[in-house]
Amino acid sequence: MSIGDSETFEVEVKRLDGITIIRPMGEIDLSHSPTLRIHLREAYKSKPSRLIIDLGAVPYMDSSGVAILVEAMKNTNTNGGKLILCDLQVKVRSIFEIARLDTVFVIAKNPDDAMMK
Amino acid sequence: MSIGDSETFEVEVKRLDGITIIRPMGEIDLSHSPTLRIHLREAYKSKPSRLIIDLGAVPYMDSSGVAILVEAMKNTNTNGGKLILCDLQVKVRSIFEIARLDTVFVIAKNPDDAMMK
Amino acid sequence: MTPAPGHLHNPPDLKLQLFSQARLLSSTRAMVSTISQRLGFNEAQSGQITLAVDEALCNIINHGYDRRTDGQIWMSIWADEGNPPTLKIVLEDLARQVDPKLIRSRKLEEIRPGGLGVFIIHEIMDEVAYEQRAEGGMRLTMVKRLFRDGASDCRSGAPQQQSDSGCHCTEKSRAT
Amino acid sequence: MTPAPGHLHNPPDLKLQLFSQARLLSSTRAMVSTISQRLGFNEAQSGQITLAVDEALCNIINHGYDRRTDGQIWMSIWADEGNPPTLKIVLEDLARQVDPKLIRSRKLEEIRPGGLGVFIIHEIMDEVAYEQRAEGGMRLTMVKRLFRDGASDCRSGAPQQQSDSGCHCTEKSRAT
Ligand SMILES: Nc1ncnc2c1ncn2[C@@H]1O[C@H](COP(=O)(O)OP(=O)(O)O)[C@@H](O)[C@H]1O
Ligand SMILES: Nc1ncnc2c1ncn2[C@@H]1O[C@H](COP(=O)(O)OP(=O)(O)O)[C@@H](O)[C@H]1O
Repeated sequence: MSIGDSETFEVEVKRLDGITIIRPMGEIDLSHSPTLRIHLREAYKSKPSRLIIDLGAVPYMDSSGVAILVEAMKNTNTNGGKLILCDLQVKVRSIFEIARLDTVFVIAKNPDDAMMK
Repeated sequence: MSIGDSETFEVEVKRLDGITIIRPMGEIDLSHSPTLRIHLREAYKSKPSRLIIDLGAVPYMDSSGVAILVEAMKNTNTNGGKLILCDLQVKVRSIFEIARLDTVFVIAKNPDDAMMK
Repeated sequence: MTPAPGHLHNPPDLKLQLFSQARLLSSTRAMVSTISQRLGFNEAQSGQITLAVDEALCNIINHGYDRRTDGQIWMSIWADEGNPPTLKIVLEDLARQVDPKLIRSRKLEEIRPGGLGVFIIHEIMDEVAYEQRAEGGMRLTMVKRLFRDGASDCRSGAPQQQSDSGCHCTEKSRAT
Repeated sequence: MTPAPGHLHNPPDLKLQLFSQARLLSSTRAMVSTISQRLGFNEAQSGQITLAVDEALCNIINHGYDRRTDGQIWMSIWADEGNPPTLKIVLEDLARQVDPKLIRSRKLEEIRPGGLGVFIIHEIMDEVAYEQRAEGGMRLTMVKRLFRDGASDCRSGAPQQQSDSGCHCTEKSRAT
């Protein structure tokens, strides 16, 4: 589904032995990125060894979303953890490519794959 | 897929022993309904015993589209034929319901079903 | 028409100016659909709101401007997040002025092409009011409120209150 | 900037006035996405155009109006069906006036949050020009042409011509 199909934004958080999986659902734009930021800060404060961000339900992201993911990656790394993005939809992959960040982030196909990386 | 996913409009026509199947693809609004009308006029002029209109690839229809279908139904009936709509998407079904036309048209689930009705 | 909630007297949240061209309708629908969903209307409801606005725009193009493509249309949108969340959409033009009483749908029982647009607009919207603008042209004000209990589904037993009364200003009463 | 095709001097096909509010961005994106696809851009291309416009609007909200929610923004859209089909989008505001030379992205090599919006706009659009409006506020003009042979994909070997030059008016040359 694409722009206009749903206008809600929610974030699902799961934790299991040092691994945190965050699943935002909805468009990550200027109006929704502050909500994601709160969840991500919460997440890397608990110093997970692996912080997986499942973007399978994110049809759109702008640079405010990317900024928050860069911040989360830096902070996770500082704590000795690893941040992994997975299941990027076409438009979301596109912004990472344009910003030359597709090689900076660890990007996995799906959550299972992200557990292995 | 919903509004905004594709902006093209095409019509596919198939004929087999007195049966004509018309498959419009795209939104049937004021800008596209004239194109559909041309195809439908062509179709009922050849006096098919059954004129099936497959709406499976039509995410949206306004009353200009409904008007053309009413016209086509009347003309098909006059020629002794039968007009059958099939595979209506939710939003398209909604306009037939609002206009109380869901009981006036013969509506089938899918093209196979429409062959039987 | 009852006075609109406070917010609705402010300048609109979105104001779109467009030409009377069918090719611009899909972009306009996309905007209306998205703001409706943003306000909390579900996909079916926002689809209906979008249809009503589309029908009103088609009428301005077809009847107001006689299919001329250089007519101007203004669409103002207020998306009020109050209780109930309320969407107000006003369409204005510089087209032919007609007596609002003449803007009415045909009887639904006669099955014939056309004559459904105005009926659809009244069925979907909670308030519909046509008026002549002092500056020339027409103004159509449409209001839709969001009732989460499903009372907002205009289809369920809605009377055909508009089909042959020609009433040009309707407010539906409903249980909240 | 080269003179725009004839049509583009006419009034815009669509002109949207909105407040500097993040909640209105999705409706604006829906409109831009739909008009782009109507002009023939494919889904990926229209997604990129929408992103560029969104980034420009975010910058007006964040930097121009310092996140105030009562600022006004105007978006004018010309959808020229000529050859090549050309989309021109102009954003205007009454926000802080800045030297266009100061609207520049950071170096991409420093990986840090923020500083990507202006780079993305230049990467996606064929022409990007910031200027101060005589009436106050800023004007950003963006042009994107549709090349059906795929030459319009700005990603393929596009030079990082903007990343540290701070150039405020770029026209990409490309093979047609
Ligand atoms: N914006 C308008 N300006 C002038 N007349 C209008 C307008 N909208 C509707 N009407 C009148 O109301 C009638 C009913 O409109 P409608 O129900 O949409 O059916 P149709 O457009 O198929 O005739 C129209 O035929 C027209 O006479
Ligand atoms: N509309 C604008 N008004 C004023 N300054 C702007 C505007 N757009 C961009 N800028 C300036 O350009 C810089 C780069 O913008 P951008 O690349 O979008 O990154 P960010 O917004 O994350 O800082 C901004 O920090 C700001 O100083």
